[in-house]
Amino acid sequence: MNLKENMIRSFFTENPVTGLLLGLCPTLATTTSAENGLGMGLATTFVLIGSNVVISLLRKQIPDRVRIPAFIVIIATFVTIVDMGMQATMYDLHKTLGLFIPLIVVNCIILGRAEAFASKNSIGHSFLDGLFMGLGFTMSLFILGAIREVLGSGQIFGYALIPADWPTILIFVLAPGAFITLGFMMVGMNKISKLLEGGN
Amino acid sequence: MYEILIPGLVLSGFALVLSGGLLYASKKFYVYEDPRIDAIEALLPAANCGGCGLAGCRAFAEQAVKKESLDVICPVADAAAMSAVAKVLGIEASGADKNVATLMCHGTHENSKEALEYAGIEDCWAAMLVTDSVKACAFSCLGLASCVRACRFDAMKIENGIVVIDEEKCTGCGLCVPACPKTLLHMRPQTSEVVVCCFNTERGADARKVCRVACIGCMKCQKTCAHDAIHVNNFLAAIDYGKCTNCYECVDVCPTDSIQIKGKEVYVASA
Amino acid sequence: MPENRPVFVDSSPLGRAGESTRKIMYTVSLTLVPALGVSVWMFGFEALRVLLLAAVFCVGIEFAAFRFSSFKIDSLDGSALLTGILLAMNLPANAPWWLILVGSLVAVGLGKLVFGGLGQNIFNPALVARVFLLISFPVQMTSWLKPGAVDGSTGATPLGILKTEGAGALAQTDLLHLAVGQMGGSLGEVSAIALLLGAAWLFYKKYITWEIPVTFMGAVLVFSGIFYLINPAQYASPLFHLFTGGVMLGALYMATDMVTSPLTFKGKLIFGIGCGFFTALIRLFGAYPEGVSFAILFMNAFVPLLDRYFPDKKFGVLKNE
Amino acid sequence: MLHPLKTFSRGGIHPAYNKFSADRPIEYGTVPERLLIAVNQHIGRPLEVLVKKGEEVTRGSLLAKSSGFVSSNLHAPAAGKVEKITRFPQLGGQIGETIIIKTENPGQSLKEILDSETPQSLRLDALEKEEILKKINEAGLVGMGGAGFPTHVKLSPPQEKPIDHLLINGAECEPYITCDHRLMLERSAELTRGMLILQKLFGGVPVTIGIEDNKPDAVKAMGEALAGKRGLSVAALETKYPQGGEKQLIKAILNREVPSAGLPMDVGVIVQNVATTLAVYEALVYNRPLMERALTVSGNLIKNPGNILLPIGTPVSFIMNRFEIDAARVRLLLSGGPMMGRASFSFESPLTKTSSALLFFDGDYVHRRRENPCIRCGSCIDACPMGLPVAQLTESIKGNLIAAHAKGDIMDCIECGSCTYVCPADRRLVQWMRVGKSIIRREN
Repeated sequence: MNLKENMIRSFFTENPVTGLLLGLCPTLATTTSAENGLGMGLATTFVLIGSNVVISLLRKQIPDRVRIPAFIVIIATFVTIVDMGMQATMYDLHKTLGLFIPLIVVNCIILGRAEAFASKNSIGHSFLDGLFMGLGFTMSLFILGAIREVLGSGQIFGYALIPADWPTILIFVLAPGAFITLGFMMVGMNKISKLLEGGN
Repeated sequence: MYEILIPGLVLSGFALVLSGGLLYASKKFYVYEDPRIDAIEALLPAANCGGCGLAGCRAFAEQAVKKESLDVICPVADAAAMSAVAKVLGIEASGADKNVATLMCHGTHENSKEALEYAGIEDCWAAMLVTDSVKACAFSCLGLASCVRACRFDAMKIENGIVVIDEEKCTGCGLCVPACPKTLLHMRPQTSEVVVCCFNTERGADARKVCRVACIGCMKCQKTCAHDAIHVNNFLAAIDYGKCTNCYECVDVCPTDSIQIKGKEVYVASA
Repeated sequence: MPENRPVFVDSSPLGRAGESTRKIMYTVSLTLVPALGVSVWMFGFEALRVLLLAAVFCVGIEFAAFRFSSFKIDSLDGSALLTGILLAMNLPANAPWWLILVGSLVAVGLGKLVFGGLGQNIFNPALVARVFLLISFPVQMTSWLKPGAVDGSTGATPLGILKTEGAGALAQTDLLHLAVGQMGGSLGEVSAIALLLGAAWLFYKKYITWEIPVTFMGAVLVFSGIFYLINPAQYASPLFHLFTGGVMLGALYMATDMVTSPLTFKGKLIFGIGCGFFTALIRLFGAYPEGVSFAILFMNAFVPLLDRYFPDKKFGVLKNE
Repeated sequence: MLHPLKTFSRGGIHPAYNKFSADRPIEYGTVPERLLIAVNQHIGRPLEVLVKKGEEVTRGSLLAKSSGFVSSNLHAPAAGKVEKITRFPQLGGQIGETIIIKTENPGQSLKEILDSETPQSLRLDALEKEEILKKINEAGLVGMGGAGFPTHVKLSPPQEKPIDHLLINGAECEPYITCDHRLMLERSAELTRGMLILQKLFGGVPVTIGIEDNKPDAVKAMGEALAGKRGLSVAALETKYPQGGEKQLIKAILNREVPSAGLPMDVGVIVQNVATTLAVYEALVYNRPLMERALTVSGNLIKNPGNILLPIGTPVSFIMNRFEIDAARVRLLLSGGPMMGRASFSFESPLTKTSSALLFFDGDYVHRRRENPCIRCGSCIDACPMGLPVAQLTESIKGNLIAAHAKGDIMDCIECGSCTYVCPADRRLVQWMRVGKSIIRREN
């Protein structure tokens, strides 16, 4: 599998959020703004890369029957590192994301890639898979967060785009807005995926 | 230092005890499983999305092996992966003995004029409930796509009033054969290229009246064939694929072009 | 065979009763005219403006959607017009144009087309839009023109007064005034009598049946009545609840929407009771003064289940089987 | 009427009845030049053809023999010579084996033939049950209302299903068709005797003839004919389609519901058509096999609609000549009524034992609108006399996802077509139900 195909796959056709619909809990809960989405995405990316590499490294050693507990231990380790690291360096963001950082442990996308890819492929490939999948995830969360922030509060990264007395569509910062936006994002991503597949 | 050492030691201890438990469980509860289940699971996308209606990829593999068929397909995997799965199951015989679906009709709009105005439901069985004869020829392919809907591999489509089969995509699963109310579909070895594209058992003159490429039972092919592979019964020629050598002699002598050469290249050229 | 043949083949029956989707949609739209007339009488030109904008936006959006996509459905079958009128009836008379535009987009786009168009939607499109707008723009959606006010002054709906000031503040309201429509509210909420008049024609044409309206209103009466009997000082009378807000509009036009209501007899009864119960619940104890739209949307979600688990009695199936 | 008319409890529709030929007496037809006799005109096992090409046949000679219990003999309606036996388009739209007979005396009036046949004296109390059934079987009687189920089978219920009531179906709820109406008017005495024979068959159980009240003259005529006959009665029914459906008729007259997937005999009832009852009378009194039938010729293309008695096997073109129908204008030829009848594609197709009407329509009558999305209005469910959730069932059939529990429902459909008739979205509901039935039958 070449690099370009791999990228297209991770970003569009098999994008964790819009293609596979994995990891929806943090996706819906933390994307009230572009910044939150970006932060959550990058934290997940880090865990994804780390766990993919380590699991790929140990794939011959871990017996097939006990792979799940082993994967979880590895993933939990990286999540703890991210949690501590963010607490130390980005305290505000850490506070807004709250519980959702530790919850990365049970994010389907990470265990999913470990199971579907890292446990079967070489370290290099697993690293790239983790990187691209993580970036695909980040991209989706960022777009989702940005749309919701613009529509719901008229801002992007905290900078006001419209005059303060203009009304904003409040529903987009609430939970229903997340579902609605995700739905339309999936429409768009599917369309792009179709175009890309047709173009190949 | 103790802060990390103690949980480490505790965890290691747990790991030892629990892995002993796992070891015991794996011996005690060992069940033989068909190795094909693992083989198929490895071919699936491992997304465990449940899109097939079953509880994950493993369940899909188990059912496929149990039923020895692919009546449920994975909506995520591509056609190549599914035919690989079919290969594991032994449904699709690869290479030389691959069977493909074949239509025994060439009643396109030009060849067999539509005699009636059928305004009913777009489904061959529905049309058959109304009349035996939507086209002039009562044996003709109706072109209402019941077989196309039965095909799981996107290998069929309706073109110019009859169904056209993509023999590359066809896996030989045979699901389309019972879907045809006119029993116009059958399976033939892909290597056998000569096909009688007609199912009309009427007398030659009557058959000719309703379709330009009908088999009129003139016996020319039977007389020409040097391999005893083609016989006319009931005013209709039938090929014994076991004996046919693809010499194309019968194709050349057929006065109505009802004997045709099937295969991708030829079809594209004539389309 | 001879030259002439009867060439048309189709399976029976060959005749039709002569009803059509278009006819139903336009008839329902027409029966809303009396209620709209009262609104125009109460709120003046503003009401007409809201109505026209909503109708034009909804039909235009649906037309554009079909024009620029692969959908092959009759865009002028009247369903978009009906959605537009019902949306207008759910808006305050002083709704700004952009509010109506957003509402139309949500109603036709999010409420209907994303589900696959007419007949496929789970929720009533006009109500989806109303709730969307209510949550997104609470200020604009709850500033009501005072009936008969020419100066554009705004006031609260009777239900709003009830929520903020309690039942005591309603002492001087006259039920007759409420029934005729002399109160603040969205276009379709004002006149109960005009709505009943229009719905009578629908009953006559059998486009709606008695089950849902009767059980809906009955449930509102019963549940609000129980609390009125317990403490008339704190809770408003059941008739007050019946004639204010969207109960009439909801029970006669929204809950009876063919697409989003149950098909079976028992299903309709449960649907109506559920709508009434949740309406009363939200009005009496919820944060919002009005609960009709939430109640109907909530019950809409149960429609497939109701249809499935409360089927009609079939011919030849005994009860104890 | 003081008391409300009897009818079935739910569903039903009121189509335009268009009974133009109600006041036209049944004419006697003539023998056509060629008779094309479809071999299989009944439900059940296919027949065994007895004649060969070139063979001479006389009126009443056996052309094809039943090959089992659920099967029904076939006789030649006129003398002639077998020209050929071939596959030929039938009135139902199908193509089937057909015996073509070149008749000896074309143009001979049926009245002449029928008058020459003399009745034998029949003493009811001397008749044995087996003898009646044997005669009915030999005469090749089938249900003449449209289904074509062999009559002797229907009249031989198993021991464990006692019959306590017989119904004669004179509802004739299909639009246009008037032949049973005319039979009840013109031959009420013979019909009464037919009913007495059937009554005798089941040991004197009550026999009721149900007639829709849009035929008050028939109600009156039958009432007069049945007066004084013990156990025989008339029931006037509300005019509502499908009043003539077996299950609906039983519900209307006796208030009994035939169980789902059951037969009328499960509630102790057997229903016979008016024409069939008359054929029973003729089979016993004249020893006459089923060789001709009365039918209605009507439609929107016809200037003088009427009812006519014709030999079975008469081609449609012969009738068109007689009724002066311009073949060039006919776009749709229906055999049976517009609600349940079948379209045919050839003017040469012959009449069968079950052809109760031939209707000729031009292009204006043809309904070509495409299916629109279902708006869940529930009209189909309200109209369904069987109480089926038609909208949901057809969706599951369309998606090829027939749930196991829905199969019984689909098979319960009586294909009356009320649902399609009322659907505002022009959905072909009953047509899909038929597809669903064919899928389920294929699976079994």
